[in-house]
Amino acid sequence: MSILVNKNTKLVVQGITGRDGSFHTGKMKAYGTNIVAGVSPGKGGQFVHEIPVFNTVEEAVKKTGANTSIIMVPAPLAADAILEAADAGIELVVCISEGVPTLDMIKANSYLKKKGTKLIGANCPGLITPEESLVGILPANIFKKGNVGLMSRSGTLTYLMVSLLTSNGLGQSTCVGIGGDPVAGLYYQDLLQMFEDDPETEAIVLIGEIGGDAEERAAQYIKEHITKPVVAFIAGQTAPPGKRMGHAGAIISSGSGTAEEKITAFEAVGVPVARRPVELPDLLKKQMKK
Amino acid sequence: MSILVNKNTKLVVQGITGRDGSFHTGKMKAYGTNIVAGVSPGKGGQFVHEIPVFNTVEEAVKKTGANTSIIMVPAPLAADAILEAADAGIELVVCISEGVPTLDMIKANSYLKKKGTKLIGANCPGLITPEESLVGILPANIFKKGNVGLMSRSGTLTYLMVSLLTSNGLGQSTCVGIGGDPVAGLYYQDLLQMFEDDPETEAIVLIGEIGGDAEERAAQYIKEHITKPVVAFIAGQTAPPGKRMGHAGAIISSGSGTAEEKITAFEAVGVPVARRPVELPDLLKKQMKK
Amino acid sequence: MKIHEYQSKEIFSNYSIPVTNEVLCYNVDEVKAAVHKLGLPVVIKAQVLTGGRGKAGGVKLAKTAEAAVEAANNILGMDIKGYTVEKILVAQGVKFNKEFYVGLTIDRNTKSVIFMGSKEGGVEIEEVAKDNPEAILKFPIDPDLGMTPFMARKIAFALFDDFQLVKQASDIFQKLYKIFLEKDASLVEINPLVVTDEGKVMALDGKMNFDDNALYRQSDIELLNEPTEDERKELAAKESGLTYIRLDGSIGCMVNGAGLAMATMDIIKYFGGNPANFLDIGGSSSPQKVIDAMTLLLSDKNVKVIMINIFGGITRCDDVARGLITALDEMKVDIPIVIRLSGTNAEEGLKIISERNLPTVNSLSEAAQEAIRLCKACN
Amino acid sequence: MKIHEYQSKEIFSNYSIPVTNEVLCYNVDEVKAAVHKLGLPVVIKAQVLTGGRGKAGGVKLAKTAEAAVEAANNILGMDIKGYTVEKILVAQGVKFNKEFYVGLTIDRNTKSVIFMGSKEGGVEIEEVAKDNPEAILKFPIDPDLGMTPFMARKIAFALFDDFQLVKQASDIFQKLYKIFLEKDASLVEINPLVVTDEGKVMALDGKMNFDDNALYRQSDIELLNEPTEDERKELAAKESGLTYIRLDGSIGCMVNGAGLAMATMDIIKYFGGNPANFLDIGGSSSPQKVIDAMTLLLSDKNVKVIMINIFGGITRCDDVARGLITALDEMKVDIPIVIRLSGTNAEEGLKIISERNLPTVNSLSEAAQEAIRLCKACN
Repeated sequence: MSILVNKNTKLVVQGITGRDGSFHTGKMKAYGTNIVAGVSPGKGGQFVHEIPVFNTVEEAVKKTGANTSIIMVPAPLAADAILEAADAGIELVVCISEGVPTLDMIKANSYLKKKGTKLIGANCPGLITPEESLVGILPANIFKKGNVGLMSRSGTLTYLMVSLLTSNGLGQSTCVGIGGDPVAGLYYQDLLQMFEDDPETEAIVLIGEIGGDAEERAAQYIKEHITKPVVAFIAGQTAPPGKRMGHAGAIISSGSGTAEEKITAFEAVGVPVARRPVELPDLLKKQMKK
Repeated sequence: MSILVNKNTKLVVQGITGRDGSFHTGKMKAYGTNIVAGVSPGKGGQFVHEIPVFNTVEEAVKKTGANTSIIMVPAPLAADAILEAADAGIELVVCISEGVPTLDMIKANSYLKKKGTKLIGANCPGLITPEESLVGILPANIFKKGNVGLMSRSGTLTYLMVSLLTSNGLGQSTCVGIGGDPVAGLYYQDLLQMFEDDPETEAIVLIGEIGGDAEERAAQYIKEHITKPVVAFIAGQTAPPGKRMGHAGAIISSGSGTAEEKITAFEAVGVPVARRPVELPDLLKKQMKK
Repeated sequence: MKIHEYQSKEIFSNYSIPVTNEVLCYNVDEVKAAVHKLGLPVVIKAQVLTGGRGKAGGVKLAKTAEAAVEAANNILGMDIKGYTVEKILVAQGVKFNKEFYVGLTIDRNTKSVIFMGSKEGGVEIEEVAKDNPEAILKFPIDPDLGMTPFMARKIAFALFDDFQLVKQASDIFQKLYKIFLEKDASLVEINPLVVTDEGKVMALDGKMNFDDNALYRQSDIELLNEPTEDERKELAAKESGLTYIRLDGSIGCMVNGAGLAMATMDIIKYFGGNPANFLDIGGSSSPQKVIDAMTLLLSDKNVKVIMINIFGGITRCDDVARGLITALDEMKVDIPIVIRLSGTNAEEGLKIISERNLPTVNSLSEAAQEAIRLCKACN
Repeated sequence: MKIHEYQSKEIFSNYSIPVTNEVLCYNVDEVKAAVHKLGLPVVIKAQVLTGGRGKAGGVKLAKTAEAAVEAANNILGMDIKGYTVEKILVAQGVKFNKEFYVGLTIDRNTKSVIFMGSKEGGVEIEEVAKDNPEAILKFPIDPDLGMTPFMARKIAFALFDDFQLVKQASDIFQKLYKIFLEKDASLVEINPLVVTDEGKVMALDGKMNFDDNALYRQSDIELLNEPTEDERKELAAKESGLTYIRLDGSIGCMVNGAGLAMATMDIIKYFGGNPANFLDIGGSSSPQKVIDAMTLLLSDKNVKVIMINIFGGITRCDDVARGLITALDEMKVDIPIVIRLSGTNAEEGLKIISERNLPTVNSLSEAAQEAIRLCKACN
């Protein structure tokens, strides 16, 4: 199994004719992702990497049966692209675009909830089910099929973690970059539950960051609902308060949202937290043996 | 059983301190409706007919467990009152107010759908389950407990029909005035299904009007989903086209929405239509014997 | 409430929707000035608050100033479905190669504003709807989202092939929805929306109706109201809490409730009579309302008999009876009255009536038959 | 992006939210004129883009013109958390009997704008949040409904007892939400919102932050931006596609990705070192970016060692290596560099680097330890 994306994923790329869209379409296709369509208003009828381009998502869905969408359009257009995907009946939308206004994302999330559409992102690297489907901009070569589910608010830090896992013989079921924006789609809780329900996932890695209380809430959720072993890492343990560290979500102020609080919250519910990335694979192995 | 209102109905009256609100609260209470609260902003702490008044619906619900609301506030405030009821967790909202702007009702209905709240009206006389609960401004004395479910877009015409039913020994399970506005809450289909599912209802009377295609859709729904006998009446058989007959819904233009089309639609699915009100009880009895 | 084409297009123009250059004229001198200003050719269009002006000859293309004057002379004063043409719109002639229909209205089934579009514009859209319903595309607009860019684009791609036109059209569609919402419209139509020879998408006509229930918050729209004499009567009635529509029969009806009023008219017709009006005195029951209603009925010279049908609910029959007595005391009523009272306080009402020796009947059918009999007796 | 109190209150005032009469002043002469205009007493308030001015002595009540001048003299030029006071706000003194806190911000859990209100206004709300969290009421606002009248009233009834105050407050709450939406705010606060002795609800203070991602459509807000020197550097970096935050250590970091950059800083600290900055060169990998990043690092005189940590994904390690070589060719770099490359095209990158005899390391821990060693060697 795995979660969210797999061999049945039929992907439509919104913004396929753009520089990034075209480039990553090539990468995803090379990985084996089943990309059935692209969308770019006014470019309908063209082909990108031999993939047909349509004017609207609705048309793409009707003609190709696409069920998943990846969005790589400029930030001011991203929320509308998300709405278009949901309106067209797409089940999972992955929004890579960075810099989407927060109020746009609030509006979009409300509509998605009504339509029952799932969203990853915005401002995220996407997700991958190794050897099945890459829907995102993650560097495919570091992933390996296996039984560890991973979720992260960060991009390159995830790659570091994954390469550590892979080099330690710990393959992955699905790895999801949930993005660092103040208002994101699927969040730790949602993914924790999906990994819990996924028979292919045996253990879960949660990579968090300073700012907000998402990790604290995740810890609470783990305590109440998750039976599989979970190991965590929190970036920003030494970040000074009140500084914005690149992700809109990674801001600590007024003594809440610090790494220390998050680490305490996890350890209080029996989730070990690696102090350095390199410690994580061993921690995970220990938990899995229990 | 019956539908929508019964002995378990705990009613809050929004606009209880107004002229109409106070008057009909008295009437409903006299009939035996379990009115637990009133709402009128700034009048919290007062009593009307010995019923406690609160400033907000939320407070009324928290303090009294109200589950149903009737709205008798001026039209410009009615949609907001509906939203307030839904926000407070009310299950059924009955909006009597007449003259509510259509766009307000569109917004309200969208929110109600999201919250799973049911709405009757606006611009309707409300509903009654005889001998159990009157939530509306219908003249209680003409109703009699029984097994006929009735729904109508009109007010006084309903009273005429009900008095004909009652004087012919045909008591009612529940009678619902759905209102004549272009955008209303529960509609024929919704109520048909509820009556179909209600063991106490043995036959259904549908009173329609010219304008729109609600009756045609109801006919289609009856054909596909309703097994109980249904009899109908359509007002406006002789109304000239293009004239607005008092209800926003009752307008016929461009050859659609005429009484003749509606009658044809019903008869095509085996629903007899009385040409005059006085014919209806016999038609109904005949159908019930089948 | 309806407004004229030129008013609708003024609103469009305020929202930056391209419309033709045009001038409203009340007389031939103004038409001459308008032609001078706009250049030739021009289109002269009757401004009346009803449809079908094209068939009635109320729209003329003029290629010369003389033709424009002649057309204006013909159209001004023309009668179109009972409306006299007092204003004409002189619009710059535009060369176009394609006509579309777009409209927004309320859809009671989806409980939303619905956008309609058709490639078969320029003709009566009702006929397209009847003959070729698939030619009219319908898009319900989610009230929480409104007309998003993607939705406007989706609609535009369904109508136009060229992306340059799609961009212009989707911009117009978003603005039309904005107008609909901000003005509390019940109908917004452009027929035809054209593509000019220069490749510009433009509204050649415009139609807007408004939600009467929302006029209280649309004072600028309310100012545009131009009721006909009949409508003025209906409006005055509404201000007294009455809904009145004049018809062409001779039996004046006074009923409480719209549905019952329609059913009453139906019964009269059923027995071969002809109602003179639809008159709903509404829910509350002040005697004054009955007096106002009687005044209204008696002001129609066609009325030969008055038939009163009241089903007391909120309305109390004794109130109605008292109002009726007062009315009879105050005004000269020399035509027969048939009265049927039932429901709340009917007995008290009937007692009051009977003290005046007025005839009462028990059922609606009886009332209608009696009214028809009396009506025939008058002739 | 943050703006000053006086700017926030100008926006409030544009939306008809009652604020105190006040004048912005840059010098003592202007303060005298302001006092003359406003009358006494006045409150003199430092305008700086940071909190805690009250504790720092940046807010003074003055009952005489002399006291106002003295307060202005004291406050102008004052340093508050590294910000120099260049503007002061002279506000009419208002007598009030109750202070409230109201604020709107983004709630990531409900994915909505959340309204916060407290009867314990006038004090630092963070302390209330810590000591007595129940004293802060929270109301998530449904994005499809917005701040409806009933919701504003519900909130107001939770804070105020008197219906006259409820009406004023709920009006203000609706306007605050409107401001939040229309200006793409990320925070709107009034602390305190007071009830004056005359029974008027009024904003005595105002604070607004904005969503940086939305500034492109808020040009009027963007004009209000007053970055500090550090922030200017950060902004310039951002224009080159870099996210840069200056810190006070001596190990200059260049990393791709925010999370990895934070983790890199964590590792440096873990082994006892001190990062000089947070520097994220982002996803795409043009050599120019590396050059810009090197320039930025070298402009900080505290930097003793440069540590480069790249995990190639979108970023290609060979691009980074090439950029680095160009940078070294173009600029004088006389401090040691520790390089760790991994991921996409790491081998090619390492090859390019090794041709220059630059030291490379294999793991992040090793890199941090080496950087710390070199740093110590420099002292």
